[in-house]
Amino acid sequence: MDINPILILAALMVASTPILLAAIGELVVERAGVLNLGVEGMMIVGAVCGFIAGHNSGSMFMGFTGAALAGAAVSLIFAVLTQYLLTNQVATGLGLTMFGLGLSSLIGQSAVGTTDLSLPKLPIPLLSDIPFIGPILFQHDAIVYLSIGIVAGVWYFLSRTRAGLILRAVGENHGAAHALGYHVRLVRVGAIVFGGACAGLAGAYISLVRVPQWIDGITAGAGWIALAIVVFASWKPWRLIAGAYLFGGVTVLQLNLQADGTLALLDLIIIVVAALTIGYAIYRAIKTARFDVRDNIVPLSIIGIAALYALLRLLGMETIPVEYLSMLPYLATIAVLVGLRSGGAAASLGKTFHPSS
Amino acid sequence: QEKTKVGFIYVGPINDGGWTQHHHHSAMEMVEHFGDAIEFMYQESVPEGPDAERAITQMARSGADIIFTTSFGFMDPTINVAANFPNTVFEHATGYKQADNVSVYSARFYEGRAIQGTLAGRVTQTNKIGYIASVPIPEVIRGINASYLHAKKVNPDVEFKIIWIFEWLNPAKEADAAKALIEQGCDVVLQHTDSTAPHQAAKEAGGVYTFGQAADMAEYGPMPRISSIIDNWAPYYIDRVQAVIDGTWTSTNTWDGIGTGMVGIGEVSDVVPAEYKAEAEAMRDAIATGDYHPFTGPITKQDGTVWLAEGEVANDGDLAGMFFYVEGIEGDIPS
Amino acid sequence: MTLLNLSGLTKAYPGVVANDDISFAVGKGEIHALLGENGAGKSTLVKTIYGLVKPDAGAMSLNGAPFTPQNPREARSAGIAMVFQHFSLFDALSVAENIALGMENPPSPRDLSAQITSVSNDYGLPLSPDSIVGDLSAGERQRVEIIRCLLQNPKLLIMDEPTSVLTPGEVETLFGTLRKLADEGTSILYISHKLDEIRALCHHATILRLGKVVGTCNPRETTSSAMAEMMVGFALSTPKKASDSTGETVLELRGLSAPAPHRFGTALRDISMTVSAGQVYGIGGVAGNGQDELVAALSGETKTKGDMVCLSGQPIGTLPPNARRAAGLCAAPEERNGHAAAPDMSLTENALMTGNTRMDLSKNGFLNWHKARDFAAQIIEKFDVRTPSTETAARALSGGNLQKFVVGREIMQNPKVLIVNQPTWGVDAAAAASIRQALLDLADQGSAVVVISQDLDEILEIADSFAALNEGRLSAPVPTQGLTMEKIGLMLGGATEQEAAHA
Amino acid sequence: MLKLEKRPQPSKFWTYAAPLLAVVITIVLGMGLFAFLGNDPILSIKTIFWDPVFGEFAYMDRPEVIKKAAPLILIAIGLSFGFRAGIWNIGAEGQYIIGAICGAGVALAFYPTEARWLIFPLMIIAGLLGGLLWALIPAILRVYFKTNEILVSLMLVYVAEVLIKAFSIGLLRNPDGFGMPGSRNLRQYASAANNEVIAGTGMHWGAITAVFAVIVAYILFTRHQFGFNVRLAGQSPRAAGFAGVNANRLVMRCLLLSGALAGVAGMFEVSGPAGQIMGSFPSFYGFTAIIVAFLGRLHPIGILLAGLLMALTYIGGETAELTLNLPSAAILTFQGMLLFSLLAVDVLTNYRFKFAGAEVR
Ligand SMILES: Nc1ncnc2c1ncn2[C@@H]1O[C@H](COP(=O)(O)OP(=O)(O)OP(=O)(O)O)[C@@H](O)[C@H]1O
Ligand SMILES: Nc1ncnc2c1ncn2[C@@H]1O[C@H](COP(=O)(O)OP(=O)(O)OP(=O)(O)O)[C@@H](O)[C@H]1O
Ligand SMILES: [Mg+2]
Ligand SMILES: [Mg+2]
Repeated sequence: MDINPILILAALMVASTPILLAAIGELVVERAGVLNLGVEGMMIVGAVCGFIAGHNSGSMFMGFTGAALAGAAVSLIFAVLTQYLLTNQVATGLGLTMFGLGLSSLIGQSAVGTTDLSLPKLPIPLLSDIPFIGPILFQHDAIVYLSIGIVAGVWYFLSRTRAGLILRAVGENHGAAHALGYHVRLVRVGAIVFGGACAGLAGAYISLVRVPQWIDGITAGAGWIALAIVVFASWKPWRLIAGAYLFGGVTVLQLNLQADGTLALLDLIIIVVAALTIGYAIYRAIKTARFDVRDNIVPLSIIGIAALYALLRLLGMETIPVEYLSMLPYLATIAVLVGLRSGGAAASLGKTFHPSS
Repeated sequence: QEKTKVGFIYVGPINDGGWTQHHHHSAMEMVEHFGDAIEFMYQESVPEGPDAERAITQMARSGADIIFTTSFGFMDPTINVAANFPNTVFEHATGYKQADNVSVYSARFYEGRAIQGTLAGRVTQTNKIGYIASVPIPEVIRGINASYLHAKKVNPDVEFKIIWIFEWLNPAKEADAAKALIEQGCDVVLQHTDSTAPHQAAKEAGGVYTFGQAADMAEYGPMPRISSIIDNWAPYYIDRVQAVIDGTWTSTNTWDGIGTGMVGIGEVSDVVPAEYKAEAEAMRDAIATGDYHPFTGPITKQDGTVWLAEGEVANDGDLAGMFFYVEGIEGDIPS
Repeated sequence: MTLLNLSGLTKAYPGVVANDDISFAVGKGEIHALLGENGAGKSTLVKTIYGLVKPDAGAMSLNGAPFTPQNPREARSAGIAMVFQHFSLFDALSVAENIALGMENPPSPRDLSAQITSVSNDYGLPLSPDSIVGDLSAGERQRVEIIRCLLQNPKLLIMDEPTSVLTPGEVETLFGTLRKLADEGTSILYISHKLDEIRALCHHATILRLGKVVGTCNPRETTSSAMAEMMVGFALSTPKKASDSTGETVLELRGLSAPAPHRFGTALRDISMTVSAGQVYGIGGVAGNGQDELVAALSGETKTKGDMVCLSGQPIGTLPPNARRAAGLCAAPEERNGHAAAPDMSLTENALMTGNTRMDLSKNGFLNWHKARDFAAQIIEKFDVRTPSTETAARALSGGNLQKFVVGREIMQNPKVLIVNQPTWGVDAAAAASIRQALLDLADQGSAVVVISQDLDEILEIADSFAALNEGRLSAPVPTQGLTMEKIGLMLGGATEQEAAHA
Repeated sequence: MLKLEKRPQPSKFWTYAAPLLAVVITIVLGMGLFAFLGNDPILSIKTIFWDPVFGEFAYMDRPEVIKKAAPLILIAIGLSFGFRAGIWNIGAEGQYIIGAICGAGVALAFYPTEARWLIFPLMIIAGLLGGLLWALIPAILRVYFKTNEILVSLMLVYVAEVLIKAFSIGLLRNPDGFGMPGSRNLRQYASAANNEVIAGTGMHWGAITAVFAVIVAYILFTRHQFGFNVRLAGQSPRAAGFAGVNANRLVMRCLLLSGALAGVAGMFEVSGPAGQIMGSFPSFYGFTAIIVAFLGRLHPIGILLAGLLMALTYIGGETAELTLNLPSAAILTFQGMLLFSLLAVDVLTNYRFKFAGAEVR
């Protein structure tokens, strides 16, 4: 077994950063009561514009700034359409994704290629020397730290500031917020634009750091995952990190499993997860003194999958059918969505607001 | 005298940095060669399937005399359209269906893979070689086998780690795959995918060797890129268009390699010790002249059965349909 | 001393002039009533004062200086506070957060909590700053709104129909607070349909009809019926029931229980009752004590154990709404727009919506639009619904007219049992009278009618028996004959029967 | 200051005029885009909208428009039920793929038996069931676990894409194909081929089914309880519950219906125009159909027209790519603009603009 857990965990942080950035932006948008399904479109426009800005200026800073501005600019289309022309948010968001894919490819016609820019790692002094933890958490580039910083900032903003309170109020009951004299549409436009800027940053992280290169469709569905993670996190900033890392983890792990060829690591993971799950299910059954299948669907399906896997192993499976492995991140997302029957969505989420009504 | 109209149907955008870009490059060389004597047209990003059939039809009806369809997935559409336009000739890349007005052509990339394998076996310190594989078709499997056999030959301790990404071009996945391979200790990463993302990953990691694919990717030399396999279709295109102009075109099945220059080997960079560089170049020349065939026995299949006896050379039929790993490679071919 | 002076205020909406040249003045420390039918323009007027609506013409002055608030925040800084007709609260936020949102410059959260506690205790409206507003009762929620206003020391306090959600006891407390405020010099602009309350509380009254001022009076010296006549323009008759005879039991609830349907809902607990043919059964209670949930359990939107709800002896608790309709049980929920009716659909479609089963408006799933249109036309004619045509969207109707349509639609189906929730909520006097009469007529024809209402006068006027709904529990019924407000107040507060009987 | 004012009644005039206005706006915006890219705007628009229907090669293009429109219309009709009811199946693409896999799977299982009367109907059923089953997953999760159907159906698109890739190199790979990915070509298997019913018209069985679906949907929406319930639930969910519409059952029906139609569309596509299962089979139809559904304002006739219009922009766009060298991305951008302007003008049906004082009616 050649898998090094430290490297995998560090890689997972990097792999999760784009989704985390996009998701934290969308979280703010949704807390303001707006459902913007156009994350993928904003991300990809950010990716191409960030790439061009960075490549042409030779500066990472300009690249990310350009990406944030570009993401914000396309999100403004969504903002005007949904807030002032009262269009359906679901349809407009989908349209934004398609438009973004087309526009990015149009803008990127002449920009396809690679860049020499690279983002230096910024190990945090002292902390990065801690064994095990240090290399995993504290030896990353600035954007990884920034993404976590934004999460912290959003948490502070939403829970500790008056502006954050107003934003939540607007998302909770736009009629009442309007009656109290708050500018519902302005707040929402602000949130949407913030979400766009975050999505733009997320896209640029892919095109400038992770890959780094521009090519059509480079975001490859990350925007949708970001949306799923917002639901997973029940609209709470800190939980986003867990969701993003879970998804990034599955992505990184599935490639590593393929490269490793042996199933030793997978066996270990499955045994541990199954044991924990069984323990948890038993604990809950004892605690609530009853066992409801519907409430335990996640533990049950995990145990089911583990059992299936054990059966296949006993039947002599020695390698993984790799062609199916890449479904894992998506299946994991679905499992997570099912597992968390989340409350916590803003009450006005997705509803159209018009001041006269 | 009307100008000869030459059309190209591409599966990707002309600036994809990979497969399509190289066909387009070669096509432009061909256009330059003929200058005003021909009229050139192309359509990029044509999805395989029904859209392809329409795109080829559109090109044929707008008067093209010869149409190159440059992706395997265009095979059936090309054959279908060819039946409707008997006066137009078609050239389909990498396919196996021919017709009176349809030729097929492809390149023996496995020849280049043998050289890559030799170099890889020589330079690796960890004895772990990563391989980013695209779609499990005989061509890719030939590439894996050829490079494995030759790496093993010069370094019996090597081990291959293969990641399939099931796509020809997906920089994000390629980058992730390269990183995973490097993290698992591979210090050489071979790729049968088109982007430069793995080079970037290798460059960042440091001390990892890569090879250019389709293009020279010289911008990544001398490290991490230490050599490359270059697609060079231009001579073939010039040849075929000339045949149409001369009225001598006939349906053919072409499978060329280093010998005719259809497969180019990029400069081996100086980070490779001179003796190994010389060894690789010698092999290149031997293949070019036909003195050496990369699949020369004894070769045993992964399941232990003998494929080629001592000194036996693989026939083209076997190569075309190759769907097994040779002995020593771990894992299964996805299917 | 005049605090606020309005002159010539005019505001037009498409198709209506909501305020037409309105002028009057509110003095300092005065409690000034604003009266009028539905749609007379009361809310529009106060929204103008609060900066939410910009008048087309006219001027206002506050303390002698011109007053043109551009938005509610300007109005608030000028010393105007408002309690809205429909709550302007945020369910998922805490009391303190809700209050902070209504203030211009809220103090730090810790100071604010302290202030809320002290001010609310001073005025006898205790509140805990950390509770989540969605969990509060309607009365408590209104306290939040009032405290939000009081914390800003307003010069003018506007209250748009504040008492419709309060128990009689709570109304008394509120009046105490308001009188105290007025004594301290705060002016109050008070909107209500309840004329008795206005007579008890207000110093002046301005009466609006169709957007115009049609009169003023001193409510303490004017009778309720005189004021009602001014509002409506003609004298009203009280609804009458022809006979008092009741038949056999049609509807029986046996220990009906149901969990709260959502986080801020109320669970139904062990409700039992029997209603006989020809009987009008009144259920009183403050909003949010399980009314909606009870209607849902009866109409079939919520399913329960089969025998918890019985119709003519048959268990129907598990049946879906249409099967219950087929069996003879019809219902009219409280919320007209979006529950009892679909606002964007035409009246024909709305008629079909519940009329399908009993009126035979479809065959094998294929709809008979012709018949549906006739049905809608009949409702419109019989219940005097004012609308251009059967194809008008429900949302285009005024509240009272839509209510007549919704109640009419169920009555026309000639059900064995009709459940109505808040049949005249926010409906003006004339329309209310005709709806009440229609309910009584239905009972006269031998149907059982269950009227759920917060308006106790209404229940006393039309019901034979009265029971109180409190936190999802229903009290034992008492005959309405000879029932006093005090006794009702105790029942609503959840006092046991004995205690109530003692009062 | 421009202000919006809610109309008491939706405007009849704008209900019909808005889509036309949207097309006009898009054409104007598109001309700007094409001019910006250095193309002759008038010629571009003519090539896209006019030539495929009336140009020199229209006799070849018209059938192609129909073939391209058929799956779009079929899928969009299915989606329109859910969308009207506020049920968002964004994963029609996945159901379409699975329908194709199942349809082709049945055909290949019988290969080379000659029995069209049996095989083709079985394929239709398989395609239908395949799409239906794939939609059943988000349906069950939504009904029993309240899981967001938008995200689940979307994630399943990616899973379906992985599956079809795996099948094209595995289970369904053409054994006579020299190891290359892709199944046998069903168009060369007479019992399974979805050929044009009248040659040269583009009317293959999928197109005929699409027309049929439009008619049935029209009847359902205007005359049937089901369509009424769908509209009611979409406009006021609570009123629908009160009226006796079972919300869960409605979610199930709408998702399954859209899944089944998408599956059938996939089956007709794989046995007709596409011919074979291959990794690149996904063609974005499932996503484009969402635009078509909205473009057609979720009305069956509107969807029919919108599907044809969208197909026209594809066919004409391809011609423009070839003859005018318009980049393919420009066409995608153009389609995005079409959706935006359509959504934007919709506001006119329910609201009117008011210029400080003056009113526009
Ligand atoms: N935003 C608006 N758009 C259009 N018309 C409106 C609007 N607000 C109010 N109206 C109309 O203006 C008239 C006056 O409404 P208003 O709400 O002021 O009446 P009200 O006296 O408060 O009635 P109620 O007793 O029912 O509260 C009504 O006809 C109403 O339909
Ligand atoms: N909104 C409605 N208004 C009136 N009747 C309705 C309404 N919705 C459904 N119905 C009627 O109620 C019955 C059940 O409705 P539903 O739409 O669930 O039909 P169904 O699924 O065929 O019934 P089931 O599954 O119970 O056999 C049908 O007879 C239908 O005509
Ligand atoms: Mg009012
Ligand atoms: Mg049913």
